[in-house]
Amino acid sequence: MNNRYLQKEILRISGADVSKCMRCGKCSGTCPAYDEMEYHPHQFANMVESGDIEPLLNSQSLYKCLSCFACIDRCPRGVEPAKIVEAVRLLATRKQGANHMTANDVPAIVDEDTPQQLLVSAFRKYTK
Amino acid sequence: MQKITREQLIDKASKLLSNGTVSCVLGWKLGDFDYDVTPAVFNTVEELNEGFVFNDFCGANFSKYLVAKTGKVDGKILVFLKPCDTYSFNQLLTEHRFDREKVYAVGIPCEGMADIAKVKAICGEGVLAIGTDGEKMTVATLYSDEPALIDAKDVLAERCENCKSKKHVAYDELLGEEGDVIESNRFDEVAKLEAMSADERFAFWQNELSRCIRCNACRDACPACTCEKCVFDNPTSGVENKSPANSFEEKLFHIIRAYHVAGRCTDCGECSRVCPQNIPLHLLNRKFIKDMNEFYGEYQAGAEVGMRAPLVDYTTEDLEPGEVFDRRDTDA
Amino acid sequence: MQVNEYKPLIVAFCCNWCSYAGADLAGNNRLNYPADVKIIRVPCSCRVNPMFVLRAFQRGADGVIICGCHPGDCHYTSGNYYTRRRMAALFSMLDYLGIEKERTRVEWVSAAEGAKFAATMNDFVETVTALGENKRLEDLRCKK
Amino acid sequence: MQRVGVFVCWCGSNIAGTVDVEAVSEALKNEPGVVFSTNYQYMCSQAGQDMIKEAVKEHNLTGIVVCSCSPRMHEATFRKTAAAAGLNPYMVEIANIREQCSWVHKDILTGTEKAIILGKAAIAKVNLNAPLTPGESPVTKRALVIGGGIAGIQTALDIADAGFPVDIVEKKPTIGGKMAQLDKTFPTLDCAACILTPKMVDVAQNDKIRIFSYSEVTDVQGFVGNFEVTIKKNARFVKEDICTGCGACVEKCPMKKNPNEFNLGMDNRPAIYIPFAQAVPKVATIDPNACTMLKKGKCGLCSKVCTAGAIDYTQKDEYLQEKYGAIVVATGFNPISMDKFDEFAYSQSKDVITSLEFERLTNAAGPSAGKLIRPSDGKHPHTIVFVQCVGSRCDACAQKGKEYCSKICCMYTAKHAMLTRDKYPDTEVYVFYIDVRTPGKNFDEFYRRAVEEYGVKYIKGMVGKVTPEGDKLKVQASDLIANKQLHIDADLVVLAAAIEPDKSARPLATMLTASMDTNDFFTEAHPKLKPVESPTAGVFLSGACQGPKDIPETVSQAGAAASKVIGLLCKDKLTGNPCVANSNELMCNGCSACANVCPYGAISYEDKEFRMPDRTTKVRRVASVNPAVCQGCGACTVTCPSGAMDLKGFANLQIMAEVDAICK
Repeated sequence: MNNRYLQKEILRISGADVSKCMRCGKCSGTCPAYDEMEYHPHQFANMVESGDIEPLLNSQSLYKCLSCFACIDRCPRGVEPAKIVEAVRLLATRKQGANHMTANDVPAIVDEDTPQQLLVSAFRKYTK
Repeated sequence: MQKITREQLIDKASKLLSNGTVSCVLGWKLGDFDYDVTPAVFNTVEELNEGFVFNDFCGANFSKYLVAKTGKVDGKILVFLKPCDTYSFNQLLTEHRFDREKVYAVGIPCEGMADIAKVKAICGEGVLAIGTDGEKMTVATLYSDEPALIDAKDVLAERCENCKSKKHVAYDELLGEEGDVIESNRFDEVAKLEAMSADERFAFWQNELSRCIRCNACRDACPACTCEKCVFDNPTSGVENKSPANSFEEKLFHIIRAYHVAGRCTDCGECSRVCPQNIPLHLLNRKFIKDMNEFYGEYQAGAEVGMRAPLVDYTTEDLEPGEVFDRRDTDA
Repeated sequence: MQVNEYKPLIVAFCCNWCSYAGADLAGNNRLNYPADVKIIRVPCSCRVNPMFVLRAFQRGADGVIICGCHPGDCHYTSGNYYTRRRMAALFSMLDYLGIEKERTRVEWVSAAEGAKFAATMNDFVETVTALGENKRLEDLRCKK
Repeated sequence: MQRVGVFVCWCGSNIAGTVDVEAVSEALKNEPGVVFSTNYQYMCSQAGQDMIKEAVKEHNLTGIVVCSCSPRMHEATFRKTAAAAGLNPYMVEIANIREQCSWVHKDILTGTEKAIILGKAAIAKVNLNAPLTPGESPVTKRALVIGGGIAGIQTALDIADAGFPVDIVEKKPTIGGKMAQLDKTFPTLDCAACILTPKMVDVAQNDKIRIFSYSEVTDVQGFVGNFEVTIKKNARFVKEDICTGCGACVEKCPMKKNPNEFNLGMDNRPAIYIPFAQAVPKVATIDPNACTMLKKGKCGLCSKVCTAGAIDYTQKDEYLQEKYGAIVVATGFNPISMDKFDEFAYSQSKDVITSLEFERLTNAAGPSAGKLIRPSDGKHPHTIVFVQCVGSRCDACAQKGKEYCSKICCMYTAKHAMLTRDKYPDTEVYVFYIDVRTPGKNFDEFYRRAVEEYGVKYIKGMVGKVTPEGDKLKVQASDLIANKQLHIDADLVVLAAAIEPDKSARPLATMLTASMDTNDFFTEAHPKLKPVESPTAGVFLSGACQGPKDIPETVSQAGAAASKVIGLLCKDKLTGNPCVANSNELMCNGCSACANVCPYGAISYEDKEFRMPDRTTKVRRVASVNPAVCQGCGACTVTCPSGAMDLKGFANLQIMAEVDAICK
């Protein structure tokens, strides 16, 4: 039941139509972060379609996606995997205390020259 | 209240007549009263100076007159078109109803026309004379010594309150400034009816349509009703019916008339303007327009020449007739 | 059988190629539906003029149903697409005028769907029977 | 007033079991117009039909109503009976009291009641029937085939074989089409040229067939049996009837560096050229954009070397008017442009090629004389990656790809992969696929052989990116089964580009008033039962113009189209369906609404002069229906606001009379 809810939420947030996926794998074939990811773009689409959401929510893959949108650009069916990843990421960050990173973690890993803007967008992506 | 004056129009018409551009002028002349303006043909400058008028009661849409007139006149006809008239003009061109070459169209701006019923509602019966004074209107009646001074805005015709466009979509020459298509609330009244129960709607329409006296004014003024022979006048059509002998009007005439002009009606509002019984006939046409906009995408008849109306077009994905109600019922 | 039992009058326009054949198939398979349904054969559902529909109501029909080939299967390739638009507009207008929307219907019945034809007619007759007589569009003066 | 005879059939007990036939014939006796009413066991039997014929004579009947089974069953029978009795066959109406009455109702009272009403409706209708005669039109016994590929060639040969003259219009300088560019054909691997060129020669030698090469159709008028077509013969600056195709001019032409279309620009041809050795007609053509004589008036070398004197620099485009009875569209296909698929680096690297280019590369008559080499450096490729579904089944953005499956790619890719491994066993061959679709005869066996015998590596997954790096192509792809991202250093990447209808198809469809789908494929009259006819009568479809097709399918469809054409041309006259629309021009507004909804383009407009009541004349635009083209659907009748348009046999008044009779 919960999965059905999460699945619906992901589809609602992303606006993606996972049923259109033809299992061609072009998204994963194109993904520059493929090696870093436990679950790959096509798996995101397929697992959301089958309602297998929990493993995605708990996977570090969420934060490995660069949001480069190459998968969206090249998908022949308009499935938009990056938006699905983004939606799952949002669900993860919306959970209380489920942030991947807190503000306190930041100084240690930030280079001095890092532009302010990058930090802001990084926060948008990794926390809520 | 109109920004363009009678003199400007006569001046323009006289020039075009004198230099031979046009051979006659389609314009307005006074009837028995100031508010009783009728369409007329002027052949000479003298006739223009004598009879031509332009005031807040010049609502008549001339587009339709071109159908009959263009075939009969040598040379071009000068026609003055308000923005809403230009839509009918284009729609008739789409239907090949007159020869564009035989018309010289002058677009004129319109600030909205007045509704005499509204004037009478404020000033009472016995209207003798109506004058304009800027944004105000002076109304002299039989029963008052002083002419009443009323706000022109308060007596604007319904169709002008909900004006859909101040833009001229067709003309050879434009007098005054070009306006824009307007976001109007013209479907509000339809939506209000739609929100009623079926019984309420039935009662409403029975009350309205049963007043019909079958004078055929709506049909005769409608620029979409230009059939060579109307089915209701045609003994071989099977639905000939010339007088209000039974409930034909409520049950068939107005429905079929609205259906026949569906997709071609530009919502010029002439039907309601000319109805002596004040039946809001435009609400039938607007229902079709609103439905077709919602079902098949926005469509304004007459916006361009050569457009294909929704009812002579289709897509394979159109909604089913039954879904029309499902949609409405789930929205509600 | 009760003497005064209300029997509606249903006019069904059926296209020659699909629905009329579907009705024939219902007959071949002896699938019952009420005798209140009277079928008029037209070459294509797009032959049905809204005037015919109103005429039927005016003359006392209690329900009008138009049957055609399924969208995409029209013998004339596009006829039923036009029907779909015309009738959607007409039915919406009738509803707007306060006529019970259940009295009008469009159904797509193929030549193979005898069972669907019978089921559709059973359902439609039941619906219209529940509504009772068509008083709103009937013109008593047209009745003999 | 008609004199109507009513004949109620018992159909044994089929009708009489649930309907009191006696009561029906009795009740219908008093209907308006009815002068005779009877019933009989089997109306369709000889005795029953004789009964009708006698009654017609005896009672001077002008109309007949048969209350019997469905008109779909015996309408034709009773129409013949009426004709035999001297009546117009269309003065017969059937009341369906079997399928739609006795068989579906159990109660004899309700059954009888309904049968009477159905009978009344039929009588009401027949009272308004008018005799109808089907229109007749002559047939021009010549066919036009537009397109000279394998589809057009086969159609033309089959039609000519039946004895009818055929013209082929081909826009290229030679017939042969795409098949002439292919190397081998699946699944048998016989060489395309070996099976195609004999057919081309047959066409050239057949005295029933004329070839208009380097020509196009610019206008089509008329209708089935009577088309008038304007053909534009483009100036080729060589007199076709004199040129011997010796090739001396081609050899001597100094302007040698023009991209060779036949080899898809992979090598060059002179300004004067013959596309390939077996071209038909084997005639040289001058490319006016490349020839210095035509551009600047200097050179004239070809004219000097031509011993036949065939060169004519002053030649002009020529327009021919021809008449045809039938037109076959065989305009074929093209691979789509790869410009929008940047991810495969098609425009960046010469070593990323389309399958059709691969076809030319492996063809013995191709730019590399059949040696499989990399176009960039002429080296032998050791790793080849084939990518399927490039632009096919791609509905995400219409400007880029096509939503449909191109159908032929799976098989030709298997062929390419197999042939490569066969000739060059040292080559590694990968095929990336989404699905492998092999539903033809011996197709799947063929694909399995590529995998099992030839060791082609089929990988389920798509290539995401191709990056040229040094002399390698870095291919990044996914292997969905192994759930791995693959990185392959390839020497050559071959894209199975989606195919689309030829660009000339859309304007042609407009000329023919033939309908097309959103992808510009011609639509067939019925997807199952009329696959080679277009909805426009007299226009037939052959080959890939109707949808993606391989050669065997194209040839069979070409034959089918030919047989339909032959069937049409065999007739001396065409008799139409008399139940067609007709417009009352006195009432017609000329608004064009009817023409908008007519699926057959049967309605045209003309300006006509009318005398007005006041003795003036007025010119009005009015509709007229071509009865040979109209199929009688009636869409126009409803769209006509004035009711000027009506349908014979199903007229407004007739249907309203039926409504009235039922609602009485």
